[in-house]
Amino acid sequence: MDKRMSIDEVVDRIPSGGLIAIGGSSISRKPMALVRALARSDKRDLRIIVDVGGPDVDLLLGTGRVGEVIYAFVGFEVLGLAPHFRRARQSQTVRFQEWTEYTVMAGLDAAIKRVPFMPTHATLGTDVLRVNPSFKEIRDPFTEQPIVAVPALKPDVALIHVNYADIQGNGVILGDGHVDVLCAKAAKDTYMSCERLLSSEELQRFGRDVQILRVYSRGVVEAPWGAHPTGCAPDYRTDVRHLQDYLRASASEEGWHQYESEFVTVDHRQYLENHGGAEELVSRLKV
Amino acid sequence: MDKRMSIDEVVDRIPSGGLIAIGGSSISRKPMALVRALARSDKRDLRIIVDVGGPDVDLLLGTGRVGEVIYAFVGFEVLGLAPHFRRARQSQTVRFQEWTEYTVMAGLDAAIKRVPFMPTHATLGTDVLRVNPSFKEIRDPFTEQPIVAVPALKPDVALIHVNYADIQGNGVILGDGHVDVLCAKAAKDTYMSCERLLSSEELQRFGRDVQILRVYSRGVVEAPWGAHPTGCAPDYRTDVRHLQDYLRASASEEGWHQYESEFVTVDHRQYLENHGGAEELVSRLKV
Amino acid sequence: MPIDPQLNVDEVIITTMARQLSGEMLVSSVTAFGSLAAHLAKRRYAPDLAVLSTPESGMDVTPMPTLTLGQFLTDVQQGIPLTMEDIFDAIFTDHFRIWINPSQIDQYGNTNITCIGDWYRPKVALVGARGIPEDTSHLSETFYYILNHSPRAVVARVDFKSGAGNGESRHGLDSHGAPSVLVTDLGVFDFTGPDGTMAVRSLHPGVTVEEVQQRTGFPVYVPGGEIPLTELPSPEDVRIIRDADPLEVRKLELMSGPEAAEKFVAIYERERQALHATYPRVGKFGR
Amino acid sequence: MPIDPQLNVDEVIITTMARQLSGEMLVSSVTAFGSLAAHLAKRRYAPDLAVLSTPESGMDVTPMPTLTLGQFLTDVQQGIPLTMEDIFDAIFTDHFRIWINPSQIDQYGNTNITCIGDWYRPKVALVGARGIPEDTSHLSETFYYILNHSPRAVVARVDFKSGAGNGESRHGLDSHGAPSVLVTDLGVFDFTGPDGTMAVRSLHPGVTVEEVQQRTGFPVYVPGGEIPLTELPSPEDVRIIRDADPLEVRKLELMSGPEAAEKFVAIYERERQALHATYPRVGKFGR
Repeated sequence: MDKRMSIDEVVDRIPSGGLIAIGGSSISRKPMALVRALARSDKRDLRIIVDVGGPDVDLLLGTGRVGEVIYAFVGFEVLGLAPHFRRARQSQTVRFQEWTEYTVMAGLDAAIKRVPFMPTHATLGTDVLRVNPSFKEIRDPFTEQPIVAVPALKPDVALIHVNYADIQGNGVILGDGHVDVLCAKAAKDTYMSCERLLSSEELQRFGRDVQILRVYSRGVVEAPWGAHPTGCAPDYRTDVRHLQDYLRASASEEGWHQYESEFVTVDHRQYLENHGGAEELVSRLKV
Repeated sequence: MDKRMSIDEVVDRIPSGGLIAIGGSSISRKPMALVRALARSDKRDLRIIVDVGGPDVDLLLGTGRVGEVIYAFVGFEVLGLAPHFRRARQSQTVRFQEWTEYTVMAGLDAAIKRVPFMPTHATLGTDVLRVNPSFKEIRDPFTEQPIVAVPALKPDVALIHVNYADIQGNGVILGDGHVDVLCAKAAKDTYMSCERLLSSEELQRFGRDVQILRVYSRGVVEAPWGAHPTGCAPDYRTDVRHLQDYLRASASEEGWHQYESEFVTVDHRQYLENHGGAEELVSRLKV
Repeated sequence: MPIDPQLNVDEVIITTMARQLSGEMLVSSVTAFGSLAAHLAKRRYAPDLAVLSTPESGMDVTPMPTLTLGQFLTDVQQGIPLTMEDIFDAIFTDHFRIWINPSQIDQYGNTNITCIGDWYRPKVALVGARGIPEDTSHLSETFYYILNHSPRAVVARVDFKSGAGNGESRHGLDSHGAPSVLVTDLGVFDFTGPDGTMAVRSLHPGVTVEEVQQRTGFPVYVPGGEIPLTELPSPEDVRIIRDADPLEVRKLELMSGPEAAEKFVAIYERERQALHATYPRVGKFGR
Repeated sequence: MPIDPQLNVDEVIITTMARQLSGEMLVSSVTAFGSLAAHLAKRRYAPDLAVLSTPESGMDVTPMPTLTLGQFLTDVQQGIPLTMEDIFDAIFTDHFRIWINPSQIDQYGNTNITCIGDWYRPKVALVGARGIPEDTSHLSETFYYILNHSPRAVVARVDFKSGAGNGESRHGLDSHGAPSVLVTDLGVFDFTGPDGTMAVRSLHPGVTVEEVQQRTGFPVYVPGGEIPLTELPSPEDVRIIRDADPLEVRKLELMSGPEAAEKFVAIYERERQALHATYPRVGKFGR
């Protein structure tokens, strides 16, 4: 089955109010071309799940697409805090659920294994358990000791970006896998962008690096630089200069409008052009 | 850390009465050199965990080393039933717990994640739930629907066989992985035999096929043909002729004594000699 | 053999099995019939299937029935390696199909591969429930085949429920995992009778309802109207089956006693040459 | 800078951190200090450590601090790729160590990276608990460092417990995950005070107990007897740190404002050349 589609076709299939899981981790291999298209769409009240979020969550908050965020972390790592996330958290303009790295994984895994919850000791003794409205402290049926029941997270859609894919929807991840496999398996519909499409025969040569199986993917988009400004090892490193510009732009309303018009409300092709084109990106970001 | 040891040193470290998880699957990649050494030892009342068992469980039952078997399956696949397992089940000479493929995995995973149980719908509506003394039917705390709590399986020892290993205890599995990673992670002490020792540098070239991480292994044994008579893809296929001989021998007490003296109470070197040596095995079993 | 003597019963059954498969699903098998049905389906009826060459791995390669569960084909044909976790995740997310060959199946579609007689003191201990409880609590389609339809195999009530059928077994389970189809050497059956009991869907050529009733341990429900004839294999179906199984491993499942033993040895001796001839890359990892 | 001016505070802290690590453990890090401590420990103090070059992957390679979390080093140095599941399995089985740099730590060793002020209406929203709850419920040793010991960072009571310390936080948890050591720019602290509160273990040269009390938000417990001086880095320690971080990424963590921004840009521009010089294989996957 040929699952190729355009970025806009992917966005068309994402329902307002939908629960959207996003792969990658902070400033690494976020499906930013898909996220930007979503950010400039008219979708509303999206409920976002991220394990470790970064520019993805922040941008969607910045353009007002988000109704709720389920997260273990949202930040720009060494660059600092995520500005729109910080503002939204402090002004309570949208709903937030603080989870943790493993509990997000466990929630997705519960959805995959079609069980209502997964047990864990993580968050016992912390305030995460106090403020998280979804977790439930229960008693282990064998020992009566306390344990936390993490409910299943059932995304409507997962968005991920990979190094290579074939048109059938198999995907190769060469750097760290983060939680992309869990997102892809747990979601009803998984859409994947890739740096490059390969033939299925070529793809099989990557063996166990073929981490996304086609039975889980609904659509594939070829989008070179599709993770930019986050990194996509080993193809390119994080564009920290762009992220610094992003942080500066987010500091003022005017700056943000300028950023939006240059880098969000344009299509992926124009986005790359506005960075000086692929040649310029190669010279700066190719390691 | 150099973790090399001899087969006998591994057996010395296995306690009578211990809970022993064995990797591989039916007639594929069973750690038979280690199992044979255990079978000829004076250990008693071993409690064996297998997901899909075969000649491993059967041999240990045949030499009287076993007090209990936790299993999803014990058989010789296309060759038929496991003779000593069948006899022991029918005469109830040892204890048996019937689990299932996923519940054994879930029990090991619970041990790894240090939770007392994992929830699953598997076994609801079956007699496995009725006869299994370890499972507990509980209510999901969110919906009050019935679900099965599978308790943690915490092996004292895991025994596995891999294609390649380094002296630090990293292991490469090239064929199907079966439940070896779960066994290795869940057990207090994991001992691994391998077809060949490689340098750590060579081993790293296998990327994601390095499935056993050294932090989980306690000892490494170089034992070429260490899975024989089960197969070890892609190094050699299952020796079904030997397994047919085994089945024939198991049919009578005399035949079994003869088999034991020829193939069990001898060390690994002699075992290979009694098959005509490595050359003969290569010519018959190398694919 | 009740079927037209020009047709081989194995080919009729395999083709019928193949025609039940559809969609984009991982198809696994532990028998020659199962793997040939998957292969034929992929070629002729359901091109999106993701066929596995071993019970757990080698996705999207051509399965070839072997005595050792196809482990070597994975290696030589590459294909995408999976893990046991991948397999069970596919079961739980309903992206998996398998043809199960139970020792007993009853009028409600409960299945038994565990034991004949009481579990606690079995007359015959078989192999154990393996992964059947997972299938019968999670898959939206569950498929069974039996090669020798008899009152000992198709029974009023199984001695042990390894797999959950309809009726009281469904309590606590939703419809996922309910029995879909049974193919035997007499015909095709489904579970659309009263209370989800077994019903005749079609009969193979030359088979009468009387013969079915005679060879079944309970009165099978026969819907009103004319009973359709099972659609027979086309010459193309037959050619594909024979090409994929030149050693006729499939015939083993129809044999027993000395005939089976002789065939078995013959196949075993020829298997390696056949593999080498088909896949010259075989043995690349050899010493 | 209270330390001997000939010694750099970063080198004193990193060396002290390195000396706490021991055993055969995966060591992960998301900061330059953490990765340099792991690297130094492996070279000098704990040769069995399995150091990761990214927060989740690249086991047994030399970590080099980069702005983008070391993703590229994994590729060029090979190393053993892990998954997020591997990381959390290592945490749960206590085969994992990490140096955590919290925004706040309190007298019981509770830690906060989530928010300043009330979670529901934070004065400053930080990043979210990430994986700290998993660490503080499962690891037998948990390590913290803070580079600017102040009453705002080392507080009587954290605003939000992202990580569980001693005291009431331990209810429902066993001793695994309890705080072990805090290293700051003033000294080394443990949690052997009354009721598991913070106690002075050693002071860096030139630091007095008075200064510690002044810069701490609560009265730190001072055990009887003479307070030891922190053991200083040897010339070899210093050489290893400097060689491993020629771009001085570690200095960034000590800076802020324009100084940090300038340094950041300088490192970013030089990072690629440095990688190319060290690892000529970089870029092999490039188009």
